Amino acid sequence: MTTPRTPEPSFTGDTASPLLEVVDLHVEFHTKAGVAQAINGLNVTLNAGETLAILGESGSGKSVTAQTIMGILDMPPGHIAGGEIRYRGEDLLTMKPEKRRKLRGVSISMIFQDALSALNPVLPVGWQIAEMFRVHQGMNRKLARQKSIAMMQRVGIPAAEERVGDFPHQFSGGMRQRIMIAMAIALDPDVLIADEPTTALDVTVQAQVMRLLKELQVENNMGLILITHDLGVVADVADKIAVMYAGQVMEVSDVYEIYAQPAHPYTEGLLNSVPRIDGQDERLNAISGLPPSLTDMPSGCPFHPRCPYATDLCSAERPGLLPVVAEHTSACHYREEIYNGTRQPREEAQA
Amino acid sequence: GNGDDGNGDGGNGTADNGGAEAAGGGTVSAYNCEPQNLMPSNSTEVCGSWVLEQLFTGLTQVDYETYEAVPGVATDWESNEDQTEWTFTLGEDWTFHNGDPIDANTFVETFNWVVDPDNAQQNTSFYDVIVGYEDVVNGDAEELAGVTATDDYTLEFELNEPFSPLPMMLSYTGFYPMPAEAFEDPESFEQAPVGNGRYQMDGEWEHDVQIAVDRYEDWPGEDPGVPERIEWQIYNDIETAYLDVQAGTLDIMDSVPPNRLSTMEADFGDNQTMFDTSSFTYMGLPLYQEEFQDKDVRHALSMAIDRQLIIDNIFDGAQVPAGNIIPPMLPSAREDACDYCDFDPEAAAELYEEADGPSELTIYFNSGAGHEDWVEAVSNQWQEHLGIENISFESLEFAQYLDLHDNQEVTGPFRLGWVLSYPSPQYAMEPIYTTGKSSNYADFSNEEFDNLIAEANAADPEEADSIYQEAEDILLEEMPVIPMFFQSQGVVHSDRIQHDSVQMDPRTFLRVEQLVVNEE
Amino acid sequence: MTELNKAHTVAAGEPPPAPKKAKAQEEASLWMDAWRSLRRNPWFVVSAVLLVVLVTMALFPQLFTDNDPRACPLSRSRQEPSAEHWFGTDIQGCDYYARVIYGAANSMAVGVIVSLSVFVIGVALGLVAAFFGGWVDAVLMRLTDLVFAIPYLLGALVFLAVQSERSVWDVSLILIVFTWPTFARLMRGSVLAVINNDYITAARALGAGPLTIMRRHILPNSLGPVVGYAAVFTGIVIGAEATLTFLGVGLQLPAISWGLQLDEAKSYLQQLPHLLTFPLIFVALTVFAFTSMGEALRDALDPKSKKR
Amino acid sequence: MSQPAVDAPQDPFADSEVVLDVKDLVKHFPIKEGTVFKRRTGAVQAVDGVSFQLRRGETIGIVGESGCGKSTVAKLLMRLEEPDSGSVTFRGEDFLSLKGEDLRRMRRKIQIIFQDPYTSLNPRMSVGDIIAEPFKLHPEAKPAQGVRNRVMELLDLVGLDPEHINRYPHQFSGGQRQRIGIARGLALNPDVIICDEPVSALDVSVQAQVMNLLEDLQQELGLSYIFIAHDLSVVRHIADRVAVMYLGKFAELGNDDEIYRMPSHPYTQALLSAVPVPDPRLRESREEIVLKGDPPNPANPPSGCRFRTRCWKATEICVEQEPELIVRPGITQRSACHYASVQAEFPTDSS
Amino acid sequence: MTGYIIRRMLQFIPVVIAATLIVYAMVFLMPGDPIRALSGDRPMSPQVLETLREQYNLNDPFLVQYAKYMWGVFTAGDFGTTFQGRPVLDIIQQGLPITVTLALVALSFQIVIGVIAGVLAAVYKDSFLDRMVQVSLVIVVAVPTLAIGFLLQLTFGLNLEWFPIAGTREGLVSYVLPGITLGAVSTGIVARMLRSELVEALQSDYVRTATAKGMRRSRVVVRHGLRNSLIPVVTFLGADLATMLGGTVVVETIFNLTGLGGQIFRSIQAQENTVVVGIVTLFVLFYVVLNLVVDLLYAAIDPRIRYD
Ligand SMILES: Nc1ncnc2c1ncn2[C@@H]1O[C@H](COP(=O)(O)OP(=O)(O)OP(=O)(O)O)[C@@H](O)[C@H]1O
Ligand SMILES: Nc1ncnc2c1ncn2[C@@H]1O[C@H](COP(=O)(O)OP(=O)(O)OP(=O)(O)O)[C@@H](O)[C@H]1O
Ligand SMILES: [Mg+2]
Ligand SMILES: [Mg+2]
Repeated sequence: MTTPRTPEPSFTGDTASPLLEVVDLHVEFHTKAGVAQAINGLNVTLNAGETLAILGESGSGKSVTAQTIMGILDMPPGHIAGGEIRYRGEDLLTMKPEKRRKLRGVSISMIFQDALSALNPVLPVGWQIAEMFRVHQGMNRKLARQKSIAMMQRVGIPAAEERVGDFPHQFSGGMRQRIMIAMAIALDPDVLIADEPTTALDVTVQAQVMRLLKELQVENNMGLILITHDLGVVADVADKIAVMYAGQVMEVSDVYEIYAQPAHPYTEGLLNSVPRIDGQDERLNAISGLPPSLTDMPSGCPFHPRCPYATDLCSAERPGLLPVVAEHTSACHYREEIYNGTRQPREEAQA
Repeated sequence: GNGDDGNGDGGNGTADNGGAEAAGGGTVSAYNCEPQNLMPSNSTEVCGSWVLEQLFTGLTQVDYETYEAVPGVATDWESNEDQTEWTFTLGEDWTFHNGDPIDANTFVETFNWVVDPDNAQQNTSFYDVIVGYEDVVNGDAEELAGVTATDDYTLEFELNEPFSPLPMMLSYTGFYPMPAEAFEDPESFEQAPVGNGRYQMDGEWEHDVQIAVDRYEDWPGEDPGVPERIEWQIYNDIETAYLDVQAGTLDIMDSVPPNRLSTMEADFGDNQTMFDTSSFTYMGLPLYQEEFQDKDVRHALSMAIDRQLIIDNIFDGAQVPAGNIIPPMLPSAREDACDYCDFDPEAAAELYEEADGPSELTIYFNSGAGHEDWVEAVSNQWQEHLGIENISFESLEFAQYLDLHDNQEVTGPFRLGWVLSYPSPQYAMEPIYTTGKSSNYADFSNEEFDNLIAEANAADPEEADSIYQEAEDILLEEMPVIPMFFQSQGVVHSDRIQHDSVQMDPRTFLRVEQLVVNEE
Repeated sequence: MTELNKAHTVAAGEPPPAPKKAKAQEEASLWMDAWRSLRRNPWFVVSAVLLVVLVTMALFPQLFTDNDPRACPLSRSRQEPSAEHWFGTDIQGCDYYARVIYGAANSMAVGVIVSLSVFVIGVALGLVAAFFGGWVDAVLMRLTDLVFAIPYLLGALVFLAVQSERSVWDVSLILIVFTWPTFARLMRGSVLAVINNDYITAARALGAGPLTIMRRHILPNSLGPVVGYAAVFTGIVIGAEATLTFLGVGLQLPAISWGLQLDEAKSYLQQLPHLLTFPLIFVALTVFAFTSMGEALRDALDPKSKKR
Repeated sequence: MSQPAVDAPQDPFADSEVVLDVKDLVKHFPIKEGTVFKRRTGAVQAVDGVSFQLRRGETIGIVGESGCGKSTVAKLLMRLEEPDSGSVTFRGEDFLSLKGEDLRRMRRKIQIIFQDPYTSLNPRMSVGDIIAEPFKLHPEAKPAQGVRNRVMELLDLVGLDPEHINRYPHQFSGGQRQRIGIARGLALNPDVIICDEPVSALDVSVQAQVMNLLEDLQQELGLSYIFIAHDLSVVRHIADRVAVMYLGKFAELGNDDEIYRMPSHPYTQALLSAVPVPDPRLRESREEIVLKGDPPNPANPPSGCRFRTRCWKATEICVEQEPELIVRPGITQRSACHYASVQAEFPTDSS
Repeated sequence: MTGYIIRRMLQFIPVVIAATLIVYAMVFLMPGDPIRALSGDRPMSPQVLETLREQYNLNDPFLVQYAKYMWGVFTAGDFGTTFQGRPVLDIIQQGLPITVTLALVALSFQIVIGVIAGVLAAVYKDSFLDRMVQVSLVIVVAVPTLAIGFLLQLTFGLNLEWFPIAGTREGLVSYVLPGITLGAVSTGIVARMLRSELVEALQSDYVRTATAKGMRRSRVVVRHGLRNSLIPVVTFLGADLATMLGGTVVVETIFNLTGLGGQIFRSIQAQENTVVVGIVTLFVLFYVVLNLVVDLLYAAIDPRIRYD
């Protein structure tokens, strides 16, 4: 037996501050057509043991946010134009690269949205999981393999022992996603960013995976950022919800509140679009219109061109993320009226 | 003929075995190229003959001071009046390295084996002066009628025609005696030839790597080899060998690359020297083509070449401009025998104009042998001085090159060379210029010349030289080939070799058996 | 699509925007995008300019020198560079500057003809072999083995037998015949690496035939290594041409080419270094131009690596 | 949309033309071990005897455990994998024996939307080229208004900014890429579209928009869909019939009401019980059937009924006899369970 | 898989037949008489010529010659002898170890230096170092091999005395300089090729994943990026090894090694059919195996590449 290398010391920061805090983050992409402002002053806070669900329009910058937190944004074309990302009070963006590297995978870990391209096609999945143990914990080859089989079993891969040596392309979409999950939770991170972790999973497996994440959360007081479109899952597991639109957070609230009383028209629209399992076959309610072009952001509230309640104020002034009631904030000029359900849509916006 | 011992090597005090023991001995590593073969009767090139020269001793040897034949296995020889019958008396204590004794019969057997067409030995054609050659070659006879052993140590030759250079010719590699085992299995024989020379093989011939020989202590000749052992290192590339001598890995090399001659002195200081050789380079002219049948054209072409300029600038002085056909080191060679070999551009231009020489030329040479540069220089001079506008080159692999000659398809001046297998003016001329001879690529035919050569061959050696010179005059006047250069050879050696002991001969170049190794 | 458009029109809040923007949008394809980004790549511009100069030199050497490259008085042989002879003179006494300038034509021609041809042949055969696999692959690949096995000197010598005058084209042909297999194998390798991608499957699902798949999907994604090698290969060919000449099967002497100059200079490395230096600079510049260009092209064809 | 009353068990599509007739489709993937000298050590029975008929204008939803072979069925139907046995008939023509031009022609009629939107888009083609490709391949289908206009229109339809026509796939978010794939699948107006999780990465609003679009097209052009998804609400919303798949076989096949309201197969029941409901207040009150044990190894499936190792009803007969997919007493749909019964109706949404 | 390998090995047979036949025919077609050339300027007597021609079957029609030769090869393992009577097998036995050692040394050099340089150039893309790699390649391509070898001999052999100038007396050490000379150009190509491939691979999502896993940059590049960029490099090295075997003439000559490259070259010039065909047969066998190895390496590098 080789004595395992001393594990890399886990990061000890300011325990009083929130686990993870994103402050006024700005991210841009340089494209031919101009500068695309993917993230425009994003603020979120994650506490230990908390599950923060990030919902939002497809293309609203959820994955970019996750990548920026992980420090794996492609630069160029990406570019962090401003803001801070604080992990236990310390800014990740100005941290020494080597120190930051040691946080990755160990303290802050991520499940990628696309499992197939995120897995190395030429390495066996078992190897890819085992790498976590081998590099960060100095575990030997055999032991790491055992551990990775255990991880695969944990995420419900059948016949894990036989399939550790298989390559990503030999797995189904959902199985790959579970491999990603196994890899991300291998070292019991403090913060787990899960970017649509269960899109390719059937509901039973999804439930199993969510239970697993919950367990970890309880065990390690892990903070979980869950990026998903599945409002069912969110309802099931989230403590707090942030709704994103066009690179900004539109509404942040406790999970119970937001389903019952959204305080932002976009959230309202989202909730209206959900198909029901008791499925009446009526048309689904989509929010009309297109999201704004990131290279050419509208003035004022980015949602105003599609908002049924919009007024001139909305196109003139960008609303701040302000409280509606305690712990429930919204970036809408008319948040209170919407919260209370008293605001009437504009005439012409009623389809 | 004469039995003049002629071994007047007064200049070389080291040759005395036993006398100057201090200087003798040691191992010399010398440059060599990979021999085609190590079968005396089959060896035609320099790499092989250099080795064979040490492994074998023929009936005669050559004294390179006087260019006369001196005793080898034969102690004495004489001929009849018209040089057609020769008697050689052999020394009695000669043996092969394996102990087999050598007598007159050894030679008879060797010669019969060599000419036997079944054995396909390349040097066979040297035997064509001996009576019965044709019959053997054509399969009509088993043995050469013209070679007989009258007793154990007397060998008689009967020749088809008078041939005074015979003793000289017999020094040639193709006439070395061979033991019986050579005839039984020639292929394995040449991996480790058993001869009767100053040195004997140590182990087999390591192809492309080396050939090692040790001094044969029982050699009965006059001046045995000085080094105890000679190792020829085989190189593909002379540049590399040169570097190795510079580095001291190799003791000596005798063919310094031409482009190195200018740096030779800087690289080696006193450890270098130059020697003249018999290696003759000429520009042949296909007389079977109409344009070249006018000898004025040939003269003009010759006079338009500034040989010295080419030698200075392309060969770094490593050639001697050829003003004759007989190599300068032979006693019969003369200076200024040639009227048309001196550079005279005006006369050349005029002559060429008058003779209406061709306005387009193709120059032929064999590729990959380093002839490009000087041929190009010649072409430039012809262009410049004779106003020939269009000169192109045809460079071919040697085999294909010879093919063109055989089929008389050459249409312009061609490069060829000639090295003396034995140092006789006869050999410098007869094979190349007499009517119908196989090396007569120019297709030259001149009755007067043919007669003069025959006359010289029949004459007493004392008179022969002047007749050969007359023959040479005809060549220089008729100019079937434009003499270009005689090659000089650079020799470089490491500090291990005593500089004074470095000696050359014009045929096999460095006399490696004379080298003295400095004590370490 | 009545209801749909209605629904959509409402959703979009204005008449269908597509046609409006169609005019405004410049049509883009990978190749056009590549061209656009190439134009802005300084390395590309530099190498393009360099190539233009070299090609001009090959086509109109008179523009660069008044000296006759074939005026070679031996009396001024081996001169060092001087005001009169910028590059000195060579063994024959020719003005080396003029020689080098005039050498461009043959060298560039052989270099470009050969690399272009083997590129095309190699890409086509490698693509076909990898795409169809099975016996097609086996036959083509064994063919490459075969060509590898035949010594090219032998081929060249035999070719010579049926050829009396040798032009640039003949020399190129010999080189092409014996060098395409490397390209074919290189291409085959990168196609094999690409062919298992899902987008190829997707194209098949769309009903794309083999040709279309190869041309539109495989080619742009697998060309990189071959392009890179072809660029370098140009330089290798320029040298190889000289070898042939010295075996008597290359360009007919007294041809002028960089390869021949380099070859001649080899013997005088220490004595006359300028003989090596000047043609070498030109060959190096050519290779540099081609490789930079190849690389710029490769960069341009990779949407992800696009610098802005 | 007009649909017959929910209770009527008869097939509303009984009279429509059968577009796709699938019989006994089987696909086993060999498992190999070793890097260079691979030995075949077994076979993953990815699809093992699947039969169904798809009629004109109909949508069949396929749900099931991750890795049970749904994508493989899709690929087999597209002839992207060659089946080991079985037959696929498209409009009376044997699809599996088609070659060359005939196959190409047929492919115009059947389109697929791939599960993985990352790898199925050529990274070196602009979005415009990707969506225009179908027209290039089938010039006879060139739209009257010009390819480029049509491409922009398609982009707009799936909710993407037509201005992004010149962008490359990597410049899009996951959901945006998925929509590129959808736009490509729709381009040719095919007869059948096989959608492999087409909306998994979309936010609910865009998802609603896309589903409305699919339904509208179906209405208008009589399209048939095979709709693979994990989101059971989505499937219920769009599908006319639903197939529940487990380990390479159909466990149950019936119309959406039968499956959702009267599931007869224990696996279906477990699946439905695990569906998360988008209402946080129901979190604690939901009764989820948690399947015991690990998922079986598809390379070595259990004898008899493949679900028996995790089934609470399993008995001897389930071990010995493989249940056929037939209509069983007491139910109207076809079910592959010896003990098929509508044990409990799934609780409908409480709202 | 075993079946695949066997099938591949069987393909050796037609290639060998084709290669030997073609090579035999080519030597046959070469102009000039090999026997004539043996004796240089001084012609042999016609009878000797005749005997030799008889001995080497040179008077037979081509196919009879070929058949006689192949019959000897297959029935008695008799590869014939040279015109000097040296058995061809003997020549092969002597040359093969040298050629193989030389090629392997060159290959190792290419792999080690090429890969290191390529990786560094990719990681520090567009840096000074990256450009240096490019410039080195350009120079190495432009300088004739012979000059490279000579400079190495001069510097490391003569002046520094680190390595022997020529020969094989000092074992593996003797192969260092020739190996570098032989591998120089390809090393540059490998570096460049790898650099471009790696740059592309480093942009992929799985490399990003590796970074997110907290791997060191070096590990990300080497373990995750490198492997995905190896296919063209492996292909190139395979093809290069093939060309290297037959193309070592220059290096063998200047470093005085007695490998097969120089041998086949000289044998072609001497039109020694037996030697040429013997060596070619050996080469074909080697190429077939080599390419099989390359193909298997593909499968090992990229598991998505399958052969059945
Ligand atoms: N390389 C890039 N160049 C230009 N724009 C980019 C680039 N990468 C991402 N974007 C843009 O940034 C925006 C945010 O993308 P992101 O991937 O974060 O979306 P998302 O919220 O994760 O969406 P989804 O739910 O669809 O995954 C998108 O509109 C996308 O088009
Ligand atoms: N190329 C392959 N080689 C080996 N096994 C494969 C291959 N492709 C798929 N499989 C296996 O076949 C089974 C079915 O895969 P498939 O992709 O059809 O599942 P799926 O139902 O689509 O799952 P998901 O919902 O997770 O996408 C899985 O066990 C998978 O590992
Ligand atoms: Mg995303
Ligand atoms: Mg799937």
